[in-house]
This record gives sequence, C-alpha cells and structure tokens, in this order.
Amino acid sequence: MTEQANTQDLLSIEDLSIVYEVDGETTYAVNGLNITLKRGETLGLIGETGAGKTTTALGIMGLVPNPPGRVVSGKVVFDGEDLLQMPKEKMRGVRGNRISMIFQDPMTSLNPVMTVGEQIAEVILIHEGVSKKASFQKAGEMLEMVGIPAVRAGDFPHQFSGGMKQRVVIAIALACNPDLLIADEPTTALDVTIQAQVLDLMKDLKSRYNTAMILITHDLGVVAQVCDKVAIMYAGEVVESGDIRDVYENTKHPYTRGLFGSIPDLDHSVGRLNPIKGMMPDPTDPPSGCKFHPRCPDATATCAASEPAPVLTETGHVARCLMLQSMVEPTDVNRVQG
Amino acid sequence: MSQEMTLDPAQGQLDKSPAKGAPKKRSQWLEVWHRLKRDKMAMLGLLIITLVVLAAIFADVIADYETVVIAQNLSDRLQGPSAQYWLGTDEFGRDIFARIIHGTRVSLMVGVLSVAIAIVMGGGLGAVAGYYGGKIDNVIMRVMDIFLAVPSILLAIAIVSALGANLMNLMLAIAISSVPTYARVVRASVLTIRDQEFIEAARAIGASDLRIIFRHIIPNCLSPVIVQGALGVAGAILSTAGLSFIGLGIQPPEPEWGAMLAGGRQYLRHAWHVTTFPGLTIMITILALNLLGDGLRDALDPRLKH
Amino acid sequence: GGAEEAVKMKDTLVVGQGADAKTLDPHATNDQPSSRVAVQIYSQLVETDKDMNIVPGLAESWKSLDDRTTQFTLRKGVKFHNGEELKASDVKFTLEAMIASPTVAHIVNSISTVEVVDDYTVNVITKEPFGPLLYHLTHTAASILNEKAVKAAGDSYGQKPVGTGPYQFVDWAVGDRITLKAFDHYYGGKQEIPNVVFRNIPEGTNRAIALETGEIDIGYDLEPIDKDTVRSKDNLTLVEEESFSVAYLGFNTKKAPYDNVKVRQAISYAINADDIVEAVLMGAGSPSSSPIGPKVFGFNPNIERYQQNFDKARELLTEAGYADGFKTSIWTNDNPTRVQIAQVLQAQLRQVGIDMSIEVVEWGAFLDGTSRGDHDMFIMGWVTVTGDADYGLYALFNSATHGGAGNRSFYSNAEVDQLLNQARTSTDAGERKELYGKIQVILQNEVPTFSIYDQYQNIGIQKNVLGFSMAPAGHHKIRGVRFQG
Amino acid sequence: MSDTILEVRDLKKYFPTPKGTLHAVDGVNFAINKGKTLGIVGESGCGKSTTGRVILRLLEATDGDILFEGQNIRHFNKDQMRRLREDMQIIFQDPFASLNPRMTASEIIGEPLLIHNKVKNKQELTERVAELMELVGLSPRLVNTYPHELDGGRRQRIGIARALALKPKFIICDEPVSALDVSIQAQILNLMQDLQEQLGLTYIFITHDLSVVKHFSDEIAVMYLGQLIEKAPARDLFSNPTHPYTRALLSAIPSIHLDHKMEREVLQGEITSPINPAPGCRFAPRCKYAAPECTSREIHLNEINDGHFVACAMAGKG
Amino acid sequence: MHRFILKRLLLLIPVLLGVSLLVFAIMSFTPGDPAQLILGENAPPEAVAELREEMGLNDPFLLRYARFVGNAATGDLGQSYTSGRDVFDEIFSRFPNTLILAALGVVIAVIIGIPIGIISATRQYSMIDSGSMFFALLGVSMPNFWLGLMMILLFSVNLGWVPSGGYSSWSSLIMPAITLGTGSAAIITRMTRSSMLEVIRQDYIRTARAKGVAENVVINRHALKNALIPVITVIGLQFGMLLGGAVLTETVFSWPGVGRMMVDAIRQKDAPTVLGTVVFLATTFSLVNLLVDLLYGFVDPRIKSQYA
Ligand SMILES: Nc1ncnc2c1ncn2[C@@H]1O[C@H](COP(=O)(O)OP(=O)(O)OP(=O)(O)O)[C@@H](O)[C@H]1O
Ligand SMILES: Nc1ncnc2c1ncn2[C@@H]1O[C@H](COP(=O)(O)OP(=O)(O)OP(=O)(O)O)[C@@H](O)[C@H]1O
Ligand SMILES: [Mg+2]
Ligand SMILES: [Mg+2]
Repeated sequence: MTEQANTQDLLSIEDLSIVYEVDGETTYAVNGLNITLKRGETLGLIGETGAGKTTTALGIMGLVPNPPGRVVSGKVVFDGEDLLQMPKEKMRGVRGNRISMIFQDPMTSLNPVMTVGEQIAEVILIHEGVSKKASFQKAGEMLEMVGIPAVRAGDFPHQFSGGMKQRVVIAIALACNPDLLIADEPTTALDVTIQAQVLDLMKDLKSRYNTAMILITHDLGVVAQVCDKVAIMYAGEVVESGDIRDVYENTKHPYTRGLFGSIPDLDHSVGRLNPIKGMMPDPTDPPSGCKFHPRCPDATATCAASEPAPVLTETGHVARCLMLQSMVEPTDVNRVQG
Repeated sequence: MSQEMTLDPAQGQLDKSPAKGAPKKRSQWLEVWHRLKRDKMAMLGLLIITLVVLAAIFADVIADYETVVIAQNLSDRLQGPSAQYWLGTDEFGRDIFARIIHGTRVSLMVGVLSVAIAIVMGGGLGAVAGYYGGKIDNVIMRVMDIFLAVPSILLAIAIVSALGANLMNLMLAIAISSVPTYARVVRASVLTIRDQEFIEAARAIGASDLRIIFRHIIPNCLSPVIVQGALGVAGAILSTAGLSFIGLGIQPPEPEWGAMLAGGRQYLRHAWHVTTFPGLTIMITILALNLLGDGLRDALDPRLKH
Repeated sequence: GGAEEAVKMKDTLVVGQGADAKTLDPHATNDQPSSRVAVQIYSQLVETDKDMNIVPGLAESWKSLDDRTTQFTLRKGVKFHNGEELKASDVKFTLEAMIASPTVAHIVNSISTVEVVDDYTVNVITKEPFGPLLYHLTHTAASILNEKAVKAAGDSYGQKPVGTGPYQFVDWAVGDRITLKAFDHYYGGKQEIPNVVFRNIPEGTNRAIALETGEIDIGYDLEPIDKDTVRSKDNLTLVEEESFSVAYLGFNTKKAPYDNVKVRQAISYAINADDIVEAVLMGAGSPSSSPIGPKVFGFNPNIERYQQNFDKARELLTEAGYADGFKTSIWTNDNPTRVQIAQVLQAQLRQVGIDMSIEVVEWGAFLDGTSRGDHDMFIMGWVTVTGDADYGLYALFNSATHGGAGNRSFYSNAEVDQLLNQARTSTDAGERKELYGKIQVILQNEVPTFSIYDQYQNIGIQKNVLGFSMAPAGHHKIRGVRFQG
Repeated sequence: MSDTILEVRDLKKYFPTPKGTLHAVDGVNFAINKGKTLGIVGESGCGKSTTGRVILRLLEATDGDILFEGQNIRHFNKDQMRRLREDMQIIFQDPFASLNPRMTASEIIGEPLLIHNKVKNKQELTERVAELMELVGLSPRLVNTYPHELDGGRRQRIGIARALALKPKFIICDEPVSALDVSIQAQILNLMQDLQEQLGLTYIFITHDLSVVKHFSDEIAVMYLGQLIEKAPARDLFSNPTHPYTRALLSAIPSIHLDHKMEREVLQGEITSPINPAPGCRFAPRCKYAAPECTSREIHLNEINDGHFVACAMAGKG
Repeated sequence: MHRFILKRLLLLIPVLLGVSLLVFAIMSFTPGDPAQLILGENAPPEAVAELREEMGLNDPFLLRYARFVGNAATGDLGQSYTSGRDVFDEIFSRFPNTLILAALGVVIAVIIGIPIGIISATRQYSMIDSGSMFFALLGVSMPNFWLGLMMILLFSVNLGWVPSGGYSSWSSLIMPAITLGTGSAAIITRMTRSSMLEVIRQDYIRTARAKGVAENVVINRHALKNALIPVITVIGLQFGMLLGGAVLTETVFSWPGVGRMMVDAIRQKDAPTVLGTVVFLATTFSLVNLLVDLLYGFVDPRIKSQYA
C-alpha cells in the first residue's frame, strides 16, 4: 500500500528541514515538512510572510542559496528519485525541464538585457537538444500560447507591461512541458483584473499538459479558485493540509480558522473581523511545543510543552494540533494523503 | 470606546520575550557597528587608523618638534635605519621616524578637514539640488559638471598654484576638487529619499522644508557620505602627496608624508629608506582607510547583510 | 666583420636635459634648454674657447676702427641650412632684430648702429665705448639669422629655425624630443655623427637612469646625488666643472630690516655655505665670494668669504636693533634645489633668532612679485652667460635696473653705479678688471645679495662619446663629437 | 449638507512628462459626510494616491476645488495650511517607507506635536506620546525602538499614531493594509474601525482590495485612468455593479467560497497609459459594449439610483 | 539617438564656457604678469608695459574673456606665452601620446580588474575573494608616482628590460601604462565585484538557475552583462581621468602628454596653454562620458529606448 502510494506520487517531500545560518543565528525556515503531490494535481501552499513557502520551493528546486541556507534533513522524492541526492549535473537537467518554477515578481524575474525570445529559447536549447533556430521557433510558439504575438520575441522585458512579463515567465516555465510547476506568488504583484487573466491562463495550460502544480500564495481566494489540495504553513511547518474542500469546510486548525477570520468576506458582511492576535514568531527562536500556541485562542499549558504530531481528521485531511491529537490517533501522513 | 478595544491585539505572549523588538535604544548606528565588528579587514583598518590618530595626538611626546623634527643635523645625512634612527635620516639629517610621526598630524588634518569642507559644501549643494529639483537642481548640477569636467588633480593643481601653496589653500583645493563628488552622492541619495513616503508624511504633519532637510533627509543620506568620506580622506592624503610630489604641497620644514616622499625621490637609489618609509606609511594608512571604508559600505548596506 | 659593424654603429647622439626648449628663435628666449639646442643650429660672429678667449666664428677677423666701432670680416661661402649664403646684411638684420626684441635686447643694447660695408664686411658701432662687446656677441642670442628665412616663417620661426651651425633642424616632438641632423655644408666641415636628438627628461633621477641604461649619451644637469653613481659606472664619465652660474640669496634692500646693512651682514654671518654645498649639492659647487664665478672675466679672487659666526651675527643684529631676531620670509620658485637651500637657510637663521618662513612661489608670480618688490628675501641664480663681469654685475646692482630689469634687491649705491659705467665704457682689459675687482669688494661688504655658491655643471657622458668639450656657459657645441670605435 | 466635511469639485492633476501630459486625476467629484468612510478603488496607476495627495495639498492640484468644512483650501496660504494639517492627516501604504528609519517610535509620534507646539515641555510630550501609543495598541516599552526593529503591523500602528497626534477630523488612508499579512491586516482594520467610532473620524480609504473596501467603507468610488466611473453605497455597488469596468473588477476577485463559480468578465489587455488620453470614456478600448457615442463626448457621472452614480453612456440601455 | 547626441553636445557648450571662465578668472586674478613672462627676467619695464598694452591685458576682464571665447570658437586658442607656439597645434601634437597611454592603462585595468572582480564576487567570503580584494585595495592605496619609481628602479635600472622614460618605442609604454592601470584596476575590481554581487542577488539570476542553466553560463551570460553596466561608467570615468589626470605618471616617466603640458603651463603661468589644455581636456572628458552613455545603450536596452 505504502509502496504503491509512493510510486503514484509525482512528488513526495518527507521531513524536509531547511535552515539559514546568518551571523551565528539559525533561522529555522522549514521544519520537518511533508507534502505529496500526484500528476496533474494542484496544491495550494498558503502561509504568511516568513512561513517558509519560498524556501520550500527552493528546496525542491535544489536552489537554496548556500551559504547561508542549508538543507538539514529530509527527502525530496520526485518521480522515484531523491532530488537532494542527485548529482549537480543531473539536477540541472531536471530544473527547467521536468520541474520549473515561476518567481514572485515578474518585474525582476526577467533578465533586462536579453530579449524575451532569447530567454524562452534558452531553456529549450538547454533541455531539448534542438538547434538554435528551432529553439527560437518554439519560443515564438510559447509566446503565442500565453497570448503574446510571436513577433514580440525580439523585444526586451522593459517593453512589456507587468502582466505580459508574467506571461513570459510562465512561457519560460512551461516551455519544456514540465511535470511539475512551482509558482511562487505568481500574481501578487499584479492587479486583480490581470491576476484573473494570468490565473485563467495557468489553469488552462496546466490542464492542457496535465502538469502538477504547487501554487504558493497567501490569498485564500486564489487557492479556492485554482487548487485541488491545500497546505497551510505556519512557522516552517504544515499545520493543516488535505483536499481543498475538506480543509476549507471542515477547518480544524486554530491558525487556519484565524486566517479565515481575518479576511473580509465579500458575500457575508461582518461588523468586525476576527483576526489572530500577535504575529509570526521569531524564526530564529521559535516557541517551544506547538509553534502556534502563543497566538492560539484555545492554547493550554500542554501546548507549550509538547509538539503536536500530524493527525488525520475524521473527514480525511491532516492537521497538527494537540487538541485534535487527544481525539484522534496520530497517523502516517504519507498514507493518508493518498 | 471600551478600554479593551484599544488594547493591542498584537500584544501576545510573544511580545514579552526579549528576542527581537527589544526595548533598549539600539540605533541603526549601533547595528552598523555590530556588523562592522564582524568584518576582520575593517577592524584591521580601524586598528591602524586608531594607531595613526594616537600617533598624531601624542606626536610631541614621541619626538620634540623643534629639536628633532625640523632641526637639521647635516652631519647625519641620509643614514640608514639604526638603533638611533629607527627609520634612518633624510637629506638634512632629520629623523625620519620622528617626521613620519609628526607627519600624521598634517596628513590627517589635510585629509579630514578637506573632506569635511567638501562634505559641507558638496553635501549642502547636493541636498539643495536634490530636494528642490527643477531649476535650482539644474543650475547647481551644471556648475558641478563644470568642476567635474576638469580632472580633480588638475583642478587642485590650478587652485593651489593660483592661491599659493600653503596648508589652508591645499585643503581648500582638495576640498573644492572633490565637492562635485559629494554633491552627486548626496543628491543621488536625496533623490531617492525625497520621494519616500516618510518625507511626504513629514510634509503632511506640517514640517517645514528646513526641518525636512535636516531632520529627515540628511540623517538618511549620511551613510553613502560616510563611506565616501572615509575613502575621501584616503584620496585627500594621496592628493596631498601627489601635489607635494610636483612641488605644490605642504611647504618645508613641516613634515608631510607626500613631501617627504617627494623630497627623497632623488635619493631613491642611494638612500632607499628616505622614500620607502613615507611611501609605506602612506600606503598603509590609505589601505586602512580603504579597508574601513569598504567595511562601512558593507555594514551600512543592509542588503549585504550576510 | 668590420665593415658590417661600422654600418651598425651608432648614428645618433642622444642628449638628455631637464626641460624642453621653448623656442629655437634665439631672439625669443634666453633659457638654457633652448640655448643648448640653438647653439648646435646657429653660429655667432665670435666664439669663446674653453679658457674664455675670444676666437673667430662667422667673422674671420675683426678690428677696432675707433673706440666705438668694430669692423668684422665675414667668412666667405658660409651656407645657411636653407641654402642661402651668409651676407653682411644678415648680420645687420640679426643685430637690429635683436635690439628690437625686449627679451634679449639687454645683451646688445649698447649697439647704436650696424653698417654694411660690403657683402662680407660689417661695422658695429656702440653708443659709447663698450668693453664687453665681443663677449656679448658670443651669446647664443646673438646667433646670426637668415633674413629671408625669418621673414618667410613669420611667427612660427621658432619652430623652423635656420642657421649656419653644424646641425640642422629636422623635427620637434613637443615636450619630448628635438631631432637634428648634420648639415652637409657646415663651414667647419660635416659632422661625423649624423643625428643628434635632444630629449626632455624632467626628472633628475630619470636622466641618471637613462644614462645608465644607455638610452642617452649625454645627460645634463645631473642631480648631485647621482654623481657618484655615474662616476662609479665603467661606461660613464662624469664631467664636473665650474660654470658661470652663481646661486644667491637676495635681500629687498628697500624694506626694513634689510635696508640696514648690519642685518644683511648678520645674516651673512649666520649662513654656512659649505653646509649648503655639501647638503644640497653634495659637493657639486663651491662656496662663493662674488656674484660672478671664478671663470668670468673680471672675477676678483682676493675677496674673503663670510665664515659662519653666530656670535658675530647676533652682535650685528643687536646693533641693528634686532636683538631678539625677527620674523621674515623667503621666496623661492619650486626648483627643488632652491627649496632645499631655503630649508637649510631656514634652519641656520633660526640659530640667530630669525624666524623665516619659506614661500614657494610659482615662477611667473615670482618674477612679477620680485620685480615689484613684494618680497623680503629671495633665492635666485645668475648665469653670466657672456663670461664677462659686465653681464653679471651691471643688471644686478645698477640703480637704473631696479626690479624687472634685474636688480631685484633694489640696491642703490652711487659709487657702484659709477664704477659699473666706467668699467663698461672702458676698452682696456686691465682697467676693467681692476674696476670690477673694486665693485666686488663693495658688494661683498654691503651684501645686497649673498652669493651662496658657484655651481658646477654635472654632466654624465657615455665613455664611448669622444671629443665633448666643456663650455662654462652651460651650452656646449657638440661640434666635433664622435663615437668611439 | 451641513455634515459634509469634504467636497471635491472637478479636481484635476496633470503631470508634465517627456512623452506628453499625464492626466493622473482628471475631473473628479465627490463629497464625504462626517464620520463616514469613502472607499476609492481602482487598478494600479489610476490616480488614487494622487487624488489623496492633491486633497492634502501634498501636491498642488492643476484645477478644481477642494472644500474642507466649506472652505476652499486650494487657496490657503502657508499658515492656514499648517493649521489645516491638524485636521487632515494621511496614513500611508508602505509601513516601511513611511517612517523615518533614523527616528524612534516616540520621536516619530511626537514630531507633529513639536511642530505644532502642542506640548509645553518634554514631560508633556512623553505623556502625550504614551497616550497615543496606548490608543493604537503599542506597548509602552516600544518607545525607543527604531522602525526596522518592528514588524509591519506595529510600524503601521506608529504611522496611525502619528496621524492621530494632532487629533484630526479627517484621515486619508492610502492602502494602509495592503503591505501587511492577512492576520495583521485584520488587526489594523479593526483598530481603524475602533478609532473611527471612538474619535468620530472621517476616512477616505484608498485600496485595490475590493473585499477590504467593501468591509470598511460606507460608500465606494471606482476610478479608472484618473476618472471616477462609478460611485455608490458599498452594498449597492456590490449588489448592482453597473459600469462594465466595475463588473469586470468585481468578477475578477477570487472568492474563498469553493462553490462560488465566477462568471468572469475577463478584461482584455491592461490599463492604458494616462498620457494624453483620448476624449470620451477611457475604458472604451477595453469595453466589449463600447459604441461610437462612448468616445464622441465626455461621459459624466449620472445618478441611476439613489446615491448610485455611473459614468457610462450605455448605462441603463441594457 | 541623433537627437540625444545633439542635445548632449549642445549641453557641452555651457559646461565648456563655465570651465573656461573659471580658469580664465583664476589665471587673470592671480599674481604674475604674462608680459613679464613672455619677455623674460631681463626685459625693461617699458617693454613689459608696452607688451601689456599690445596684448590687451589692460582691458576689462570680461572683454578679454569675450575675446578669448570668440577666438576659441574659431579654433584659435592663442599662442603659448612661453614658447610662442600655437596652443591648438601643440595640444594636438601631444594628444596622441596621452590617448595611447590612457587607453592602454584602461585596457590593462580592465583586463586585470574585471576577471578578478568576477572571481571575487562568485567566491564571496572565500580566501580568493579576500586576497584579491586586498590586492585591489593595495592598488588604490599605493601612491602612483611611488609605484612608478619603484618599477623604473626594478625594470629599467636593475633588469634593463624597458626604457625608463620618454616615448621612443612601444616598450616605453609598458611601465607608464601599468602604473596607470594598477590604480584603475583596483577601482574597477571593486566596482565589478560589488556590481556582480548585486546582480547575483537578483531574481532573474534565480530564474536562470531554475531553468537549469549551467553555473558558468549564469555568470558569464546572465550576470555579467548586467553587472557591467555600472562598471562601464567607472571605466569611462577612469579613462577620462587618465586622459587628463595622469600628470604624476607622466612626470615620473617623462611622458610628453597633455596633462603634463598643462601642469607645466600652470606653473609657468602660461595662460593660453592652460586655458587651451583645460578646455580641451574638459571636452574630451565630456565626450568620453557621452560615449560611455551611448555605450550603455548597447549594453542596456532599457536605456537605449530612452535615447530614441
Ligand atoms: N537568503 C536567506 N538568508 C537568510 N534567511 C532567509 C533567507 N531567505 C529566507 N530566509 C528566512 O527564512 C524564513 C522563511 O523565508 P521564506 O522566504 O521561505 O518565506 P515565505 O513564506 O516565502 O515568505 P513571503 O511570503 O514573504 O515570501 C524567513 O524567516 C526568512 O527571513
Ligand atoms: N510625481 C509624479 N510625476 C509624474 N507622474 C506621476 C507622479 N505621481 C504619479 N504619477 C502618475 O500618475 C498616475 C497615477 O498615479 P497614482 O500614484 O495616483 O496611482 P494609484 O492609483 O495610487 O496607483 P497604485 O495603486 O499603484 O498606488 C500614474 O500613471 C503615475 O505614474
Ligand atoms: Mg516567498
Ligand atoms: Mg497609490
């Protein structure tokens, strides 16, 4: 059963921990993170600033800047192979080819001194073993696909608007038809109308190529509209994860509930919002026990003392809360996330 | 409304931990110092500069000016280093070590004062140009362009030879020739600061232009000026030496490193120590200032925080 | 072997000096670097030999027609570099142009008219009897020019000189080098060395190095410190000889306290010229007792030097009312030697309570200021280029030449004025010598200027350069020089 | 009309640029009643901030009137402006850029008091600052901290305290929460709401977050390329968006409700340049209902419902 | 593009007017009489006075300045007071020397500076980094003339490899160019390093890595071109500086360049030469800067579009 589950998974992150060591201080950016993803699935990774979302993505890509970053433990099994153990040369063949990544800021993600055509063609040239001419040909096609006329391949990034740049970035990411696309806040810098366009485009392309996707965001709405699964991150840990409907409708973790209480709802007016108190813990000195306990409205003395283990809720998703632990037995995460 | 409502919802338990937002007044300068302290090279620079400053302060204790530094002793001319003369003697039989020690005063004074003058003049002009923009900016910067169009060493030479070679004029010349640099540096940072929201915020609470310039803009554009200043002192010492080399520097018998170096250059092959030691002194001092300057640049740039 | 070697033999003599020539128009300048080049290109009516005897130049012979008229007979068939033949009219043109040139007029302003007798005979008539005339005509400024060439070139003559000398002008890379080549029709015969290059190497150290490395064959104005090196090298010869050049300390006698002769004497007693020669020149000179050097005609060898005596100096100062000394300043231009002299003087005067600051003044301002009398003391040098005492003493101490005309110490002494005039109008060499002797005694007593030292010329020469002969005026005719082998 | 605190008439702000005149704000009209909140929404660069700045006279308007409590403040002199600053304040978007990094929390909060001579001595200043800090929920131990030592939420509280120091009646909030994380954002929104109730403040609330503006505002104005294209009571706007642009904007908001299947009116292209705009409706080039008359004349706000104004030639025509 | 160049060239006019006015004023209002200079120390006062009148030195300052500008506009910079030579001709006869020296100096600086800067940046905090930065600093800290003297001592005197000075063959270029180059190399190294460090942090470098681009390609293709943009300014500034400011090196190596010519002229108060050289150097300096700005356009397409 376990075996089978693992082979089915396109990506399975097990117990991934990443730290940054700066000036003798250690930032625990990602702590024992577990995530699995199947082909074609879209996972929404939600969390506030500093929760470790980008670091997780970089961890998958093998791009954690070192120094100061360091992967402390864990596995990133992609299509049966642990990426963390993969030789550099081979890993380069994976990056941009089988896994690609879209970074947060379209304004700065493109090299200002190369034409967009060159930048798209480059990734094709590296991975597809085609001629230069063919790569440019394909680059043009990719541009068309994201809704930009191919003739503009010779333009430089500064000649494009923000939304167009983001599409170019998407075109680069999809150029080699990857199995997994990691999109780190791909629309945060964009206006809502443009965001809607870009999200539509991504959804469309994804379904066309059956690409699995990790969508990093802090917008619960975006996740609701785009994702199949969701993982809520808090202080480097996934505190709640599972099928989107399940998590959204049977929210178990107090943090997730807090998030929902923090955003005004367009459909239901409330007099006052009901936010989480306090703020993210200092990542260099995380609280003991449950990392969320200092902000948790339901926290008890035990919360400060013992770390919660992932718990399978009755509806079938996973949450990490001691309150749940007393009710439900801890389970093997890999199994339940099937 | 109720007391409860104004209570800070952010005051969770976390706030009581002394971790980050510690209540002690730790200004940015203190942070910079802490960052700088970790930079070994910068600390080496600082150490050397401290020694140089101490030498300047205690020069009279180390060697008497009248009897050792400027008094000639023609029978002991051009002697190599010995127990009596640690670094040998110059063409007039004067103790080079004593002269180098006293020379720190002149060099430091020229270096620091000329940079100070340049910062005040250049910084002021740059701040005004950057803050007001438009025509004022245009006029000031075009004038700066004029100064910039003439290589600074030439400008300094022209000024010194026009005004006459003495300490004051030398400092003035070096200062004037570096005014445009500071004007540019300050203007550039004023331009970035001017459009920041906290300036607008100050205007919104009714702060006057003067207050905005002095309270809000200047303190925030100090860091590039400080870096430039540290390097500028180095440059000024080098310029002084250069001017001395072509005979337009500090006048004798005042011991100045560049003048010593220049004075000894005809003995280069016969009495190597006469140029070598002042040369090394200049080099080490400048190196120290550069190390410190570079260290400061890194320490002041939060993005370089490693 | 041999023939091939001869082909490869050096064909260019390179001379290094401390500055580039300014102009090669002898009437437009009077500076040493220009003269050193000009003297190769031009010839004069008469020349001096190395013992300062007058010998024929372009004039084959001369005689006095009366005490104001000298008749010169020119060599026949002398060619200018442009192919013109030398005529008496060129001499007339040259001397008249010279009188009209403010820069060099002082050398020949005793001349009233120049008469062409025939193509090869010319009479030079002075306003008054003028003893030193022949010496003055040996000056490079009195080089004979070709009227046609000068007129043709106009303002740019200084860059296209035409003379009758052994070498003719080829090319001038300004600031770097002047190239000359041997003139085929030189009246003295074509020179053995085909090319001569004058290079500008401002730094003394570099000149010495260039000599050592063989980049130059003759190096002028070696720094004293480099003498030993040159002397010690097997391939180099050091030529060290007295020149006409005297370095002096001038007092502004118009200004207190220097209007008091006691003060001037006191300072003279405070100075130790030996130390200066030793420390600054490293022995490349000798302490002096007169404004003119020992080689100059009219030098009085019997004058005593001031010997350093601080007690005497203080005594004189006390008598003059400056028992506690005073504050003063000295002007010098940025010549390093002069700055060093000033420094030693500064240290020596400090001993008698005189607090002297050194003001290094840029040359133009120096000339300007000293001719106006803005200065207290100043350091300058004087080269009696003609080799005759008149040139050395008249301009410097005559009360008619105050300021820019030469007397920058603003010295006035009726007796000296009278003696100077008498000596210059006399044509009797013995009488002149005696008169100049007297003048020097007065000057040494009154010290309007304190003569510090007679400077030696330090010239470094490659051993394989033969036939280089010294000229005390400092500019040597390379004529006759050849390479060994 | 007596409870109108601010009225803006035909406000214009043009910037000269090398490429032509940039119409950042082009004929904006609205009024706000005391104690109410007017939300201004619109895409990036449509002139929201410029409108706010011009009202505060941080920028000089090119044309139009700004009536504050009945007085046209466009012609106020320096002194009058200084006094006016006590009544009108601003809170900025970026809590990192809007605080002077070289001043401590207390210095920043105390500065307006010093400038306006509101305190007689140091002690009074300390007291007033402490009061203000308490008001915005800042712990007293933070008095001497520098902005960079604080998180965004606390920084924004300092900004709010500074704005409140002079006891203003009216505050322009220029995207005060858009740089903050959702949980912090909610804390600040609650704080601002509380302050409004306690102190009777009037807000202009500028944002591009439609759910926030709906939650926070009594009335909402939608801007497009320097012009107001729709203005309505909050509820009304969301239940009955009339302008095609408003409709597109609202439909673009991703809902957190999974079953809320959006009927997207996806707009083609992006907001165009405000430099030398063509006459007529500025939205016309992106509007699928555009007709010739949209560009043939200037389109003004029209009241189509009680308090609901739209600037669309097609409005009501189906 | 043409309009941009034209505009910049027009902007040059006020700068040059300013520069010349500044220098003209300095030369006019400081002691030292040109007539006396021309005529030498032995000229009679009457002749000096006469020449002053003839040269128009007694005219009001502004008139003299206007006259200078008028002549300069027709390419006549006057004659040197000391040599009587046409200033314009003299500058042009020397300029090639200056140009070649400055160019070679910059080339050396670039050849040394950029690779070291890149290596240093890509191995930040390594021994290589600290080491090369230390040497770079040593380069800026060493007085130029001192380095020059030391090199002469070693390579000319002791080893006899190259001439000690003057300009006789290409080998005379080596030492002055190296002397000039080391100072600039240090500056270029520093600039390259910090610019490179800045660029390496950018998102687009991360994007390139995420594409699977090999590390050396990331550095050479993606980072370098961006990092070079500010370096080009520095190179341009250095070049401009070396064109006029190599005075000390020119002195040490007896190099017949324009900078030295100007310094000599200043010291001799040879006003026409000073003015001529200053204006000339200011012009070249500004033209170099313009060139640099144009070069920007080629490297940075964002800038190019602004020139249009
Ligand atoms: N290069 C780095 N050096 C040091 N610390 C880092 C670095 N990158 C990230 N961190 C730290 O690691 C933690 C997690 O950062 P990360 O960027 O993964 O968060 P995130 O969830 O992506 O946040 P955001 O929503 O702001 O993008 C933070 O505390 C951050 O300060
Ligand atoms: N000082 C200025 N000079 C020139 N143009 C300006 C200036 N300030 C703003 N603009 C322009 O005016 C227009 C409106 O800008 P404004 O900042 O008001 O927009 P906004 O709606 O606040 O946008 P955002 O949501 O991005 O804050 C923009 O096109 C902007 O580029
Ligand atoms: Mg992130
Ligand atoms: Mg805005």
